[in-house]
Amino acid sequence: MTGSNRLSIVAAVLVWLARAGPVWARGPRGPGPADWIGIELEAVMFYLLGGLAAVCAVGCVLSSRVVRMALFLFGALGAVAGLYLLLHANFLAAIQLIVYAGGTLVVIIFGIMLSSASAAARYRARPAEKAAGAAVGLLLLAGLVTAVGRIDWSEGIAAAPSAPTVDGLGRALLTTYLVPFELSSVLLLAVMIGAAWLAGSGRK
Amino acid sequence: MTAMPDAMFTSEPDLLFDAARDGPDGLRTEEMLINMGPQHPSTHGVLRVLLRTDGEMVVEAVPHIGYLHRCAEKIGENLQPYQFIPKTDRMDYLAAMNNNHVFSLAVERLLGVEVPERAAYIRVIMAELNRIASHLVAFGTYGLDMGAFTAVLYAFREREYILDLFEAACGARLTYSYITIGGVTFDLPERFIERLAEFLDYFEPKIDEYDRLLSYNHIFVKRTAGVGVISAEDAIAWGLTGPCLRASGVRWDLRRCLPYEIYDRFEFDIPVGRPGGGGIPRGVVVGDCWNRYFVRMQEMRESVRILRQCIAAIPAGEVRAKVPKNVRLPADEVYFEGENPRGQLGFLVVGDGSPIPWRVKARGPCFCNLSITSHVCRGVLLADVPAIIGSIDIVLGEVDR
Amino acid sequence: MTEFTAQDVIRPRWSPALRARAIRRFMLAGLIIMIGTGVAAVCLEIFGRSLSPLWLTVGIVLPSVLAFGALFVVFAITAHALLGRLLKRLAFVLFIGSLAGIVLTAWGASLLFGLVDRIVAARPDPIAQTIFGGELTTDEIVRFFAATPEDPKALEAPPALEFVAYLLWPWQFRLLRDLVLALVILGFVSVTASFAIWWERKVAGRIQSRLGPMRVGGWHGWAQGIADGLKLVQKEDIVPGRADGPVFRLAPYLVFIPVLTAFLALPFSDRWVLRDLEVGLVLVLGLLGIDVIGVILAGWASHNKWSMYGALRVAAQMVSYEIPMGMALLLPVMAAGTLRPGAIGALQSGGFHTWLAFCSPFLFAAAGVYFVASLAACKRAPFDLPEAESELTGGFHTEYSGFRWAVFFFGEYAAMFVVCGLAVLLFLGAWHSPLPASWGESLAGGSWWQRGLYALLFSGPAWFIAKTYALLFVHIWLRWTLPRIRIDQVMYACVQVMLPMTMLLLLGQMFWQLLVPPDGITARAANIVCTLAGAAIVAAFVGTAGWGYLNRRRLVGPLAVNHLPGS
Amino acid sequence: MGSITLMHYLVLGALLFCCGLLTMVVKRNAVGILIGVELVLNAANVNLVAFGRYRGAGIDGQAAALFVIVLAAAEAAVAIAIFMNFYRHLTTVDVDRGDLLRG
Repeated sequence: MTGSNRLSIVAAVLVWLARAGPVWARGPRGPGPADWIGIELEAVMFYLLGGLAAVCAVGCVLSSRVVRMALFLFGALGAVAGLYLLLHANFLAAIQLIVYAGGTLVVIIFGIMLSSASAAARYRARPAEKAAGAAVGLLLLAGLVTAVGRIDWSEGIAAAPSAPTVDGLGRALLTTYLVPFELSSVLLLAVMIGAAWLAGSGRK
Repeated sequence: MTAMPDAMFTSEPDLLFDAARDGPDGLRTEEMLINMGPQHPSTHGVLRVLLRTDGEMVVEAVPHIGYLHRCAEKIGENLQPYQFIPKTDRMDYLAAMNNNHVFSLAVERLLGVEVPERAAYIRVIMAELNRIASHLVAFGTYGLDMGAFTAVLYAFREREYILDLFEAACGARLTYSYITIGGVTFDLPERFIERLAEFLDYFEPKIDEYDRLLSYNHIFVKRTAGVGVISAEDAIAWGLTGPCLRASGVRWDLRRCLPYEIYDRFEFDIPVGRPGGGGIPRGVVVGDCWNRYFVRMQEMRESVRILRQCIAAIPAGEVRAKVPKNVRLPADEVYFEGENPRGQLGFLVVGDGSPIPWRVKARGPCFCNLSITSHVCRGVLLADVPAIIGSIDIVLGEVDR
Repeated sequence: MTEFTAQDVIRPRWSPALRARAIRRFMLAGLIIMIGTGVAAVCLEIFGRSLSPLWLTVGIVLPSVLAFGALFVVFAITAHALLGRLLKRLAFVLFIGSLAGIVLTAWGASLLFGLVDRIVAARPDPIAQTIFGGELTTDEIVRFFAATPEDPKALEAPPALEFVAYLLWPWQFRLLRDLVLALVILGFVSVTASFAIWWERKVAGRIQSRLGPMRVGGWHGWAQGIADGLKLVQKEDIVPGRADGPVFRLAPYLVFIPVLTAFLALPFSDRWVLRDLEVGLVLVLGLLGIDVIGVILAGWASHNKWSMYGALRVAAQMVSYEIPMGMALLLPVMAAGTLRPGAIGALQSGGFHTWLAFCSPFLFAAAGVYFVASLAACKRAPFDLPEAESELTGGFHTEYSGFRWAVFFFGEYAAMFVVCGLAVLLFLGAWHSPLPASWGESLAGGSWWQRGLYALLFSGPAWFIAKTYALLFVHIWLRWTLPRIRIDQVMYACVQVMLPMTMLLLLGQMFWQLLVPPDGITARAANIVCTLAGAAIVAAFVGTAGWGYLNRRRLVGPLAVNHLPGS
Repeated sequence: MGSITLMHYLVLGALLFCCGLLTMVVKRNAVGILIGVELVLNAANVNLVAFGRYRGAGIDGQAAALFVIVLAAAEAAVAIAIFMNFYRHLTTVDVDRGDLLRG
């Protein structure tokens, strides 16, 4: 008996084990797993990332320590970056990570440095205040969701743009959006000078 | 640590806890109290430095000592002098030979004992070898304080060989009790002088290697030049001795200025701190950390010079004067100071006619040198504190005694 | 009330009682999973659902594997003494086997992917791959193999082929592919970290004229990294009493996971890359920025003033050095005109002189600036202020111990690999050898050994990894040579030296690209000069290192050599 | 593109917006208020990008979002500078204490 024969017998036994009996019988293909599960990566990822963003946003409202709040903010921003990826805005996702990683960092630092002493006088809300806040927030949310839900968004859905976003974005910034682009650079310069002056205005 | 004395700080004694004050740019900042030590890598033992910091700036640094206090002086008043010699080993345990030497000399002056010629040479050899070993440790650990990890391994590699020589002479590698009252305990073993010469030939080029590795390293110079400057007046006023004093530009070395033993027979220079330029890196100021470090490097070369002269001139003969074990100390007092690697070690021995001294008092160089820490560590950066403490080169065994 | 004795403190944690309990639990788990599998099989039978391979995998095969795994653990615990001896003897074999396994897994997986892709492409109506929605059936796979152009009737497939079809079927799902590749990357990072730990200690030893680890594993202590890891995993995980527990526990993962994710876009060669994203470079930079947040939170949550210092230092340092680092990265991006790592790498295939660092003097300088900035971004000496031992007693990780501390260091070594990999990718020819790839074109499409030769000689992941490790060596070398810089000097060097320098370089490169024609005499001369300078640096480095190694005994000196064991 | 529609993103954006707004209202720490503002801006960004993708606006949504990110960075820089001044005067960043109406 040759080696390959022996191998094929072993394989056959394995296949038979895997397909023995009526259950394993190869019938006509029933509803496939894809149809049965009925969800795709996009939906799974949306619910995962959106859920993370929502939880983190709620955490921002509820936590009382600044550093925790900044951590929640970072979680929400990271989740939103993931959502940008889902929306095929790759460049925006990467920029979100870079800018907000640095931004959150600075917020954490200032949170630590500016509120260490006043943390002793931490504000404790009364239950009534909490309830009022929650009610206002929920009302606002309900209103917004109703407003969004009233409009039928299904019309006019365009084909997914598959053009490379970095290229397109770069071209758009230097053509269509040239004026805002330049304005924003001027704004950044002004902000830099202004912030430096404000922060150093106590200097004698 | 429960109750901190009010007099802990020289300024604002009532502010024991984090205190707000106006910073240099008008922003009200909060100071932080932070304990450097007693368990800290760069306090070289169990020193605790209480820092009051304003961000990275150190507003005030107060050393707290005493974690290693072992009543050495009190023990000295209950033992005969030759019994006390092992206790001197444990004071500055990196320079035990020098401690033995100074205490023996003090007691010999009290008793009026004359040391044989060969014993005097052996003593100088041991003292200078131990000076090199001690400076090697200072060099290596200073590298560690600065974040250069390699220097310490090189330093300990060479120090091992010195310890081998000591081991051959007396059987111990750290606490020797080799130099004793009236001379040394044993004569030198066979081939000791040859091995010593071999070591010196090997060691001298290594100092250039250390200079290339660390002394003239750009980052190292940037970290130490102009940091922790001690003026000559301050150094004298605070009682600094040894390399710390010489780095401030004061040419004071007891081996030359008040020669003891046979130091007047040797030719050697007293290295002092020098300003930048002419081979010295730019930015270096007399009395800064770099000079304190570099004076030690040069002293190693000088010690090698002395050792070579010793090898050339060592005579044969007795190694120990006849001193009876139960000798009665005369009712007199003697204070003797010798030049140790870290500065002047002084012993006050008072006899009252009995074999046990009435009073033994040590003047430790590390203790006095350390006292200037709080004066220098004012308004420096946090990273400069290890640089300054390391450059003062303390051994807590002697600070606390 | 029982008396508390010293025995309670020093009692080994692996006591017989514990052992018996572990055996019981694992047996129980295995049995429960087995019963669950049986019930699942019966349920499927009752409901008459025909069994697709996915259900077979998820419902029957995976639980069976789990159950057998649990039972194997029971066996391992029971035969612990025997296995321990075996493991010790087979350690080297296992390690090499795992290395080979990682490579083979990646290679085999890509082979399988390619096969499945071919089958999918051969369909009359090609389908898009989705996560769950593969529409390929096993029949199609069988038919693909059985049907040759000459013999299209061969539908009666031999059973072995059907088995192969079942094996191939799952690979049409991207989720599975990504999972396998993620495992490969995790394995690679683990091997890199454990190798780098050993290597760092060996290099440190050589630099300090000692031997370094020599015991664990036999040959030159090769298993030291693994042993360190095992030790750290076994140590107690301490959370300080007044620390912010959740944040303290989270922080190491915030350091490690972003760096691991950065491997997503890091190409090891034109084909060995998980996702060749068009924004790959920006993404890697962003991910490297995130691990700073983990470090800061670690320092803050430790409730230790030294850790706090470390955290604030790391914040200042990272925020500053990310700017020169990112701007230095912009130069090759400008030269290449793309952010896609694969495209940048493909540009540099024409040999040593086409590597981007040698294309213009500005790029040459930018390579140096980037390397210094990347040292700072990895918190490596001489920029290791956040964890400065002699000042901050360890800085942000003072309070960490055991596994979490190990995670920090895995993250650090992985980050070192990523920044060095970026330098190699952007400046030093990515995965190409110094020889022009065009010389080996005839090999590239040949048989398997010709392709292997091509990968070894001209371009392949081996070159990328080798060059990255060469830069990693420079990181290690600097760490054991240079003293540490002070915080004000760090900030000065960044804000007043490197930032203006990178701005000027950026400006210069811009004008260079605008004004200097790429085939003109200036460009060629600059290329030649930079290439020669680069070659001189490499030659000087290799020459010095080789000379030092050959003369190591004489350089150390006779006395120290006589002290070495065996001399 | 399957089950996830523009509606989903808009609802998520609304949620983020509400949380951001609540954070701004509830917190008395100035840094907390800044965090709320960032959340609100991000909610807007999610909507912009989602509209850009689902309503065929092409690259416009992303460009607008990019400008929002730039503005958010600028706003944070100025805000933190103001907080520093605030802290300098009042030794706190509790905004309820900032009712002096003088320098």
